[in-house]
Amino acid sequence: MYCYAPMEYFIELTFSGLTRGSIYALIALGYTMVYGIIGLINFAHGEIYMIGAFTALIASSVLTYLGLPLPAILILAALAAIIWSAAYGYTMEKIAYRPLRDAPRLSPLISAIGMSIFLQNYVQLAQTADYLPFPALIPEFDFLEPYAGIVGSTDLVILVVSALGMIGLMLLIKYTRTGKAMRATAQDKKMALLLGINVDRIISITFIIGSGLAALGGVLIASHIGQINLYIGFIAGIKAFTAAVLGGIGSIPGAVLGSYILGLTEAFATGYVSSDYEDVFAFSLLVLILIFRPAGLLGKATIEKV
Amino acid sequence: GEPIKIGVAGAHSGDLASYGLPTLKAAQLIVKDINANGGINGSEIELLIEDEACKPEIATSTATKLVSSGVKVVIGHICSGATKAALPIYRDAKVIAISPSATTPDLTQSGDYPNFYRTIGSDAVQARYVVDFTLHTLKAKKIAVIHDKADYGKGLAEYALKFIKDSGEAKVVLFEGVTQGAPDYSAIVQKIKRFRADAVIFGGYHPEASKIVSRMRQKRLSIPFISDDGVKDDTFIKVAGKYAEGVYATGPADVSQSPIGIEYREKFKQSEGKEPGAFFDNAVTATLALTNAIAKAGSTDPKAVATALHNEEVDTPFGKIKFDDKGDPIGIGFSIYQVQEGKYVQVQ
Amino acid sequence: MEPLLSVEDLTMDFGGIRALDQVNLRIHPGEIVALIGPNGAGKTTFFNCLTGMYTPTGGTILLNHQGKGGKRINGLKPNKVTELGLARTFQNIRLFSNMSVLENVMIGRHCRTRSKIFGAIFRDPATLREEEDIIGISFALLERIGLADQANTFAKNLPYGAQRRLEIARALATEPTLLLLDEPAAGMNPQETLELNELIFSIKDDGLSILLIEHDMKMVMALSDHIFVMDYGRKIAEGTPDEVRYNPAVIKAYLGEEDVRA
Amino acid sequence: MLEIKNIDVFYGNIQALHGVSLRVNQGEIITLIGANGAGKSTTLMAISGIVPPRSGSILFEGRDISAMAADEIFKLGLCQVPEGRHIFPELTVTENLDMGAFLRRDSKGIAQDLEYIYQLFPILAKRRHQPGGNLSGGEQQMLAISRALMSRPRLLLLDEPSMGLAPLITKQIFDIIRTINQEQHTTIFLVEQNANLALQTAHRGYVLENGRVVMQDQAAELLSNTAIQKAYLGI
Amino acid sequence: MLTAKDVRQALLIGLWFMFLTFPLLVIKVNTIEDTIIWRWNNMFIIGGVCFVATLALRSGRRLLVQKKQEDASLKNSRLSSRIRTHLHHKMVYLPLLSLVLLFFILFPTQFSTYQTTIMTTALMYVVLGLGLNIVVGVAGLLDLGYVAFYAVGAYSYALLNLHFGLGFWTVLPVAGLLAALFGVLLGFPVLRLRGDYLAIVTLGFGEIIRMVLENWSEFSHGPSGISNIPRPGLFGLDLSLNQSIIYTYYLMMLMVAFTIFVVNRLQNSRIGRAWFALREDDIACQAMGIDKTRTKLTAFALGAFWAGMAGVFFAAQNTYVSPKSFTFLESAIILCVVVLGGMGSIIGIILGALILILLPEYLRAISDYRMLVFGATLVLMMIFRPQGIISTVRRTYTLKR
Ligand SMILES: Nc1ncnc2c1ncn2[C@@H]1O[C@H](COP(=O)(O)OP(=O)(O)OP(=O)(O)O)[C@@H](O)[C@H]1O
Ligand SMILES: Nc1ncnc2c1ncn2[C@@H]1O[C@H](COP(=O)(O)OP(=O)(O)OP(=O)(O)O)[C@@H](O)[C@H]1O
Ligand SMILES: [Mg+2]
Ligand SMILES: [Mg+2]
Repeated sequence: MYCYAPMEYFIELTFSGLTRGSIYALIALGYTMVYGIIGLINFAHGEIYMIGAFTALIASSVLTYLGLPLPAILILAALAAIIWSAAYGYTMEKIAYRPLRDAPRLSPLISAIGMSIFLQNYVQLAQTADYLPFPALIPEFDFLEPYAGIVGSTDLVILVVSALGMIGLMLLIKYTRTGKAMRATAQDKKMALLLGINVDRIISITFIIGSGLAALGGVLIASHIGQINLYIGFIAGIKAFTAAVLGGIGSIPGAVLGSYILGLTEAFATGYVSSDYEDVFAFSLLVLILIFRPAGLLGKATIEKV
Repeated sequence: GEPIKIGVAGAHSGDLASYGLPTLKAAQLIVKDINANGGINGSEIELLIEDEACKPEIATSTATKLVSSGVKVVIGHICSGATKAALPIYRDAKVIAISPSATTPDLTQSGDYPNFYRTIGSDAVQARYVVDFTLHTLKAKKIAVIHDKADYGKGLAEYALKFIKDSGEAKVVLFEGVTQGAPDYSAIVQKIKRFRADAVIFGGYHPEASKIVSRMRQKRLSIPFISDDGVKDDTFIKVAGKYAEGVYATGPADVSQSPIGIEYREKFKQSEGKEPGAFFDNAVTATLALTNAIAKAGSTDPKAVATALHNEEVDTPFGKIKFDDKGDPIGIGFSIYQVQEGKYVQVQ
Repeated sequence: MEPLLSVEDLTMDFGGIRALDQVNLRIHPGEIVALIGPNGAGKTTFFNCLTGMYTPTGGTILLNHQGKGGKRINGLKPNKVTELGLARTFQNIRLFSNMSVLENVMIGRHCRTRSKIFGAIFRDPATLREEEDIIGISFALLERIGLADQANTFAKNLPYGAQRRLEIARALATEPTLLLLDEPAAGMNPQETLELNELIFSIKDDGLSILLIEHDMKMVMALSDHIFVMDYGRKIAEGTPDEVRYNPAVIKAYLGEEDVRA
Repeated sequence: MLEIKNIDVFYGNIQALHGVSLRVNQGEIITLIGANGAGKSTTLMAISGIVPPRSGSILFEGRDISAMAADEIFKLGLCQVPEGRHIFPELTVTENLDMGAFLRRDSKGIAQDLEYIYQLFPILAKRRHQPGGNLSGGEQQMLAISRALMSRPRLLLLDEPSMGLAPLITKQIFDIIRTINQEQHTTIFLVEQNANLALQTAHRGYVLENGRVVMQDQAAELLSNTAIQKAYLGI
Repeated sequence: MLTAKDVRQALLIGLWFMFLTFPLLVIKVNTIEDTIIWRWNNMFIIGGVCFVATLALRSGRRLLVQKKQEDASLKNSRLSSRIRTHLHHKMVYLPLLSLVLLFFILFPTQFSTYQTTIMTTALMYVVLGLGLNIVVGVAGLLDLGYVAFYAVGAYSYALLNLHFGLGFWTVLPVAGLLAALFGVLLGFPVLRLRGDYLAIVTLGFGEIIRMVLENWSEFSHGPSGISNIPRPGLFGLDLSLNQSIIYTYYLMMLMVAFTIFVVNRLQNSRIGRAWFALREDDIACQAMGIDKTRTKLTAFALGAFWAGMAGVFFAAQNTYVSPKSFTFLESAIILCVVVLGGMGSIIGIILGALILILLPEYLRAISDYRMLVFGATLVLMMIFRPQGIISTVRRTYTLKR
């Protein structure tokens, strides 16, 4: 029965794992940024991603109706998704999280859960609960044809974009003034204020960047899967969150690493064991890693100074 | 006289509303006609509508609510899980329930719910069609059976597995569930390739089906894909686009030529401005069968209604039907369809 | 007399930094011993190693537990160390800020009491008695530090100096034989420091030994029987207050010129 | 330079300051002393715009800053070293210092100041690549003051700079406070528990009790005031 | 009251929301039928609503601030604290308590069986909330997978009944203990984890349990669930559906009373204090001689215990269990009960459960908007009362001599 070359199979699985991982990574980056700066598990982040996908769908439908060429549609739709998701992220932070900045730790979490429920139902009422086909915006690359069995064009685009996203973010955080201000704000808000950093603005920027990235993810992933509905955000959100924690929440490279590991685990679990339990594998891996590295793979496991 | 109360329970909100709402509409359309013609034996029909969003724990409380408001007959529920949760309550209250869409074989076959009827073939029947088609028409020898881990899909897949094994004509090389809502199914597709399956039977709904089929075709895996009723939906064709071409799915026998079917479809289109979705014909059938039985029985007395359901044939979109002693419909069968040039075409 | 605590060659590394380098120290019963040294010398780290917060990289810590000779306590969990009779306060106050002042002290009784879930639910006589004892002892300690009338306010609402004293009371509630105080006078004004001195003397009179980290030299000189001086993780001097005060190495590293004259 | 007029400050419903008024003249070292919880830190927080006063006004060089945002106030040249240091624990020592110069854009000047700081506090130079959170208490205090100096403030607010510092360092820090005041003409507003030292360093002083200013005078006068001696100097 | 600035601000906010909601609310696409519908009126409705709401909010806030300033001199003038001091008065709370009790006792006689079922469910959430409160509210361990223990309880009853014919009363304690055992099992690996790392692991644990129930058909009957679970028995009497529902309701009430009694005693005991301390500062806690490991494990076990028992009630009430009922959303709602009610406050959690479970029920009238309103309510409640409906009051002690 096992006449299929094992090595080839392994490579195929690796690619499908990487694709999944990249998908998680695009969402996990936003999760980790927001967590890093205000210590909030932003359960509504998945919804922002979903809104991004919907906005792109709406934009592309309208643009198609207007008769624009495909590349233009892709770019404009992605742009619209990014702009509006960022706007939603920004507004959400202002309404639901900012008033709770000094509240007990769990209050913003509940607010986030509420926001997530609200946004899901908002989209359902404004649009539909049904699955909607999402047009294939990413063209098929001819040069990939010989490798079609292994990797497709959307896979490749997603892989590249998530890698670029991570590198861009890391550069931003390490070297720009905004990045520095973000790190300072993340560690001590009061002191950042005392050093003349506009903390509110920095937090807003974080939400805007995180949401924009999620929207970009939304466009790419939706066009990879070919359909969207209002629950895509929730499921992907949980996975992305898991990935972010796996890598060490708050750490940007950690989020990407965690996503790849999670994606690969799921692919190999499916490939070599059974997809019945792929999520069980994913979560067990998480527990296992956290037992040995309680702050995630790249999280700083410092001894707390007493 | 006193209005006759009929409960209508199902998913009218949430993500499964697209299955529940057509049912509700069908009942409303028919009842409107009946009431316009003076009701049943002079009594108007009153519909009590309950939404349970296909959630079992809500279904039990809505069932209780219907029972406590004096309902004796219910059209519903939509999902098998919710139906299963509600049925004991109906049974204990001696309420008759008739579902247009709950297909779990147990519901009728176990004999636990003598008060339950349905106007749709059970999963076992459907699985039989799927397997027979795959084995005899497609002549597949190595079959991958995939499902979506949910009630309906997994149940169907398990029956398919059993029938294939029993037939001894082919081997099941892979039997697995995929996670609903996962963003990417490449890994399972690679696995199907690896086991050199020459056909895939999928139990589940169209979102997963379209994702799997698209992935298969993108990975240049062109073996036949045979699925069920949950996939025989135009949305599937839209979503999967060119990859849908050639996919097989079972579905209730074609009723597009039946005058009753056409009548209610037209009415639906007039009032809603779109094509009725899944299970609409089944719901029309259920409502017609139930109101007919009440009329014949002369009351909503459960015994009398049951006798009428078992014995009195009624004209429906599916032709003349009645119910066997377990509550399954006699006269409603399945057909096999294939997507050809963007449309489902009956092939068997 | 046998020492209560003897530390031999204690070493602690953090990554590349050696925070403690083969430190030796002895405390005899009933002594007040001070540990001084410049900022970053490793004093708090020393405390953390003693109390099980950190596991030392090398060396031995022997505690004479109830006269049964030296028991090695390196690497024990902090709660075990506390049970053996070492209690501490923290340099950065770590009270249970949203619990009442009294409850903070009652927590200190935890390791000296036994009641379990069964007792909690059924409130059998033994549990009730134990609970009353806890309250009684805790109140007594509060009276001693002058906070009895604030017993039911949140710890976080206390003034800073009071919080420091509360930390001491909480540590005393664990019935230690050795009390470790990490800069108890920090943030207090000179007047409050004087009051603190009184408290520490009275604790000594109860027969406890005290190991004290403090930068307020007036206080250190007034209280201690013996002083250890550390710099860069090493012990650079030890002796009586007067010996240390005039030790040139100590003056250079820590005291500065003026204090010699003072 | 700075004039506080009759401010009331609240935490929720609790009033921490009752009609506090005080002024700081250009070039002065001013100290505010008082018992624990008197409201000294609150006064500084009100000036920095972290806890805005509910009534009254705060004038900085004639401008009312009482309703301004903290970062705006900072831009005017007011920098605070808060109680408890507030080092960014995961930034290295150098990065922490950089944050002090966050709004400055003269990289040359910044580099010079950095050198100057490292001369002032050699231990910081040694630890420059360590995360700030791992420093000892005293090291952190030095870092906090240095970080504030990196912003070249015109008015420096210091909240208990001597807390937890070794005698030698305390002396150093007070020397440096005087140096900054004399050489760089930075005006300094000093809040201190160690009233002795504070009054020896400052030109003038205010005494705060339960959120009210109860006394103000030349530092030397306060030092010799018997009531003050009894209450705050432990004599 | 309102200045020109307010109006300008409100206008800006109105415009912003018109922009924000433009794609989703104005354009409706259906890529199945290839239709695009433009709904321009939505845009103006949103703009108008936001404008008016902003103005209302601003004037409201201004009024409130003024009032606050007037009250500021009076300490304890806040309504909640005033209520609380009154509540502590025996003359007030005893009659009040009896009134509330009377209401609950008479409930099934005054309302339909349907209402009774809903109330039973709400009471179930009271127990769940109180259980989770031990873990989250008291011990400060954020558990996002609490529903796992609920599932363990429900399936214990379903399976033990199916295979061994064990009855409700036998299984009730067994399920509690089984859930507690799972609590310890979960507790062990996560002991070293702090804060949100704990949250994700518990979330994962909850999902694992659900997925095992879904996939391991031989054991759990898979996604189709287990039906025909008997309702609680009453000395072998034959109860009609109505009677049995009312009977279950009263049992649930007893269960709630029992839970309140035990949880209250636990909170105010040596163990309870240790849990609180652990929440406040776990390092200081260890330095005070508290065994962190053991304290955490007892919190997990005792929290899970109640979920297990509530699970048995759930299975018995619905006579049906399936993995679908134990999703993450359920955990989230229980967590909302705890936080919304006020962590650590028993009365708060009871109120929280009643509000959160009854609210969606009574919002059925506006069925389409119900979950929308529910989500918005969560956000608003948190904004206006971040510490929950009733914030924790620590017990005060007096010295008996
Ligand atoms: N958890 C840790 N990780 C890394 N380095 C640490 C840690 N704790 C302490 N150090 C380092 O060890 C050295 C000693 O620190 P420690 O806190 O013991 O000093 P100290 O003598 O208490 O000083 P102070 O009087 O200022 O409190 C410092 O240089 C500090 O940077
Ligand atoms: N965030 C806060 N919330 C509520 N009350 C506060 C807060 N911060 C300070 N207070 C209260 O305000 C009063 C003044 O506090 P403040 O910190 O200004 O005193 P301080 O003079 O700086 O004392 P210390 O010497 O202890 O630093 C105190 O009663 C304190 O309890
Ligand atoms: Mg120290
Ligand atoms: Mg202060």
